[in-house]
Amino acid sequence: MNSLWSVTLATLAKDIRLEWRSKDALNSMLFFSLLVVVIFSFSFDPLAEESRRIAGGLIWVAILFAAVVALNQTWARELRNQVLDAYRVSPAPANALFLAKALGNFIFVSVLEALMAPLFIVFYNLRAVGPAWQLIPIALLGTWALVVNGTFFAAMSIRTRSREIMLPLLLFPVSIPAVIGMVAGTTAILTGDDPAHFWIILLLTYDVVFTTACLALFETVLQAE
Amino acid sequence: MKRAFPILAIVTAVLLAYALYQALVVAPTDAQQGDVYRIIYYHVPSAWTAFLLFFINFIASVRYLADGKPSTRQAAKWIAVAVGVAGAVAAFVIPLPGGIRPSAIATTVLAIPVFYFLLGKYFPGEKLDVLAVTTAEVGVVFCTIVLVTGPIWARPVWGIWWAPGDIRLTSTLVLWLIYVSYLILRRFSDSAQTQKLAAALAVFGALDVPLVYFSIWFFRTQHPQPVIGGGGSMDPKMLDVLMISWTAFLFFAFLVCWSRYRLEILRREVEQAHAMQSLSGADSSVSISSPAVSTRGSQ
Amino acid sequence: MSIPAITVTNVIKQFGRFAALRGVNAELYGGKFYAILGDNGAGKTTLLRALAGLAHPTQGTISILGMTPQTACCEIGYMAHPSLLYDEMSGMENLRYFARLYGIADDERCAQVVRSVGLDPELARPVGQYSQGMRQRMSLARAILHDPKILLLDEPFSNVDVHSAGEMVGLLRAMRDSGKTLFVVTHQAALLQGVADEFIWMQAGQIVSRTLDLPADFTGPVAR
Amino acid sequence: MNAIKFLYAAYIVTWLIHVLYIGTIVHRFSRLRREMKEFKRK
Repeated sequence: MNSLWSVTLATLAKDIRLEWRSKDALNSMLFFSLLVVVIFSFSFDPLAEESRRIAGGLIWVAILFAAVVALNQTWARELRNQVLDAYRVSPAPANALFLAKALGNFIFVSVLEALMAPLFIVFYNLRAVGPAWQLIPIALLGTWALVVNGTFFAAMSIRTRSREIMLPLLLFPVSIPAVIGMVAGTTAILTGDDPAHFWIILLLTYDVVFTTACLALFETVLQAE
Repeated sequence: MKRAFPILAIVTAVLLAYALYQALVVAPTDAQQGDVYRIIYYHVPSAWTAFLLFFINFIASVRYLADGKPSTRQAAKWIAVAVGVAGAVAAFVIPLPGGIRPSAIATTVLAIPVFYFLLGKYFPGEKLDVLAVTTAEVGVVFCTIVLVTGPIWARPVWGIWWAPGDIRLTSTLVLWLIYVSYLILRRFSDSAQTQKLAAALAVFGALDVPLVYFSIWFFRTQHPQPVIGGGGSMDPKMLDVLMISWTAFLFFAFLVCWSRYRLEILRREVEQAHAMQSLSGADSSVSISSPAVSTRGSQ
Repeated sequence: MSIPAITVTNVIKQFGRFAALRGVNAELYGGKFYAILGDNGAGKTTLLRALAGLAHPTQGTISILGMTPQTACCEIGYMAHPSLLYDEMSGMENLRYFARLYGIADDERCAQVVRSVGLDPELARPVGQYSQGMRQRMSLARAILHDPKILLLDEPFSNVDVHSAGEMVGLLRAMRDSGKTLFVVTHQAALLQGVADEFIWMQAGQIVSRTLDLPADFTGPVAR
Repeated sequence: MNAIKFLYAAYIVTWLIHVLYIGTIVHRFSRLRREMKEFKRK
């Protein structure tokens, strides 16, 4: 078991080091997220009363699109020199690679969220009527729900012809319950008129179910040739 | 075997005609909605048929994945049985929200091991994947019908084309999206790897269904909206007509699946023939001036 | 050495309608140096990938040291056309990472392997800026990092200058002498004259002939 | 009572979709059978 974690950490450390070394991917994604937020603020008038009610939906749809663009880059580095083959030939477990990539993406998308959320709060001068601390579990569980499936489907779509469009096509339908959970949970807290417990439980269930499914099936997808 | 198809086709035609007659003439007129409610006799059976087909696709995909690796073959059998039994018990123990009858959940979950062993026996190896493709495609056709007849029914009765609050219709939409992405994935990846990838996606799709249902159900309790077909119990006579209609639809779906299944088998034979042709083609081509064949690999 | 290290029994590999391997049969023995020759599209690379466990045969079976290619992965060293290295990391960083995949922790092993392919471990430049020859050597270093019994090398000498190609051939010969089995796909058959124990000719997805050495007047279309 | 129009529309659309789909199956069948015949001749 420890070999799995040591390989996971080694792969994660390698990814973070590479990301830190050439920060171009991170900077371009941060700027992309900023663009998404600004465009949203123009298309949905921040001053109108309804905008405050749908702000929960706006934030998460914006994050969803930024995340998909980021997730498309998950395997870019491995594909450049077919480094995946080197990994597949080694005795290292496939799930270690998956966990490392998923955690890497989780950190990456969380950084994007850390930029986008404050911007939304500023543009829409949001104030949580309900218990604001519950936004944290919703954000964490929701991001993991997108990232774990996104990493899995990104690995699946590198085996198909038109790679960039395949990921959203596979990811969005399956992620609908998670998106509903995030949006409804966030809106419930922002407007404060409903409890958000159910949505947190839903997101937790979603994460458990799909993390297990990903770990069970990643080997099949990685070695499918 | 060959003669069975036309006979079955005739039987299905008769059944469909009879169901149409029942739906339009025999079934009583609904008190509030008048005659337009008769859309239910096409809308609901199509949905049930689609769910059945997607269920078969899910079980076939799980079985295909489990049989792929010898290590998981035995384990999967026991898991299927365990899921069936545990699910059936849980259905009655856990208080089910959303007005779902425990018996419905129990039968569905019990069907998992039953179908698991049935499909394994009658559709060995490669056939499982052919069945998965067939049920997915025909399921999407029936699902499309549900998503088209739904709004056609909602418009005259509630004045709205799309009722987002209706759990069943919205869940069917999400199911439709999942299986369309399944079919797109099959089209976009070349044949060797498609089967495993598609099977994995089918498992994901199926795991998603309960979560979709409950997320929309809870969303609806927070924002109550009209529900197509009403929640209440139906007049028994109407229920009989519904069952007749569903039986006819099942026969029809079986026929369409059978022909799509045979089509897929033929497609794979042609694919194989192409490959074999390139195999045999190799012998006839001019061989390069490779040196004379020498002794086999020396010890 | 009676049992073969690698046994390939009528392997067919289909990509859609095109059959890359069309019924390959071979028995390869431990401690031997096999050179695989053939035109482009003869299926050399596909066979190599199948032996490495990266491509599952549509039909037929492959057994390596009595196991399936996937389970025998600790004993397989694989080198391909692409470098299989991260361009942004230096050679040593790459090896340190891949060593971790094989559970090797000490740097000394990485440095020693880098020196054995004639490169300087202290070279900090990222692999992306290496010359093609250096990149191939580092790729070879990655393939032999965990001291595998079987080496599957896909054109290790292509665009490498004659001098360093000679050195690499010497290195591979030393490995063969130390008991490893080598399976080298190449277009420069002349380089392996007198080194390889057997030349295997492939054409249109099949092994057409196996010779102990190159014919004397060998100027066939294969050698450059 | 234009509501009846919606009833007939729903029924007709249902069969339209089914016939369309069966049409594609028949079309693909004939194309593949023709291809198979070519192989038999070769």
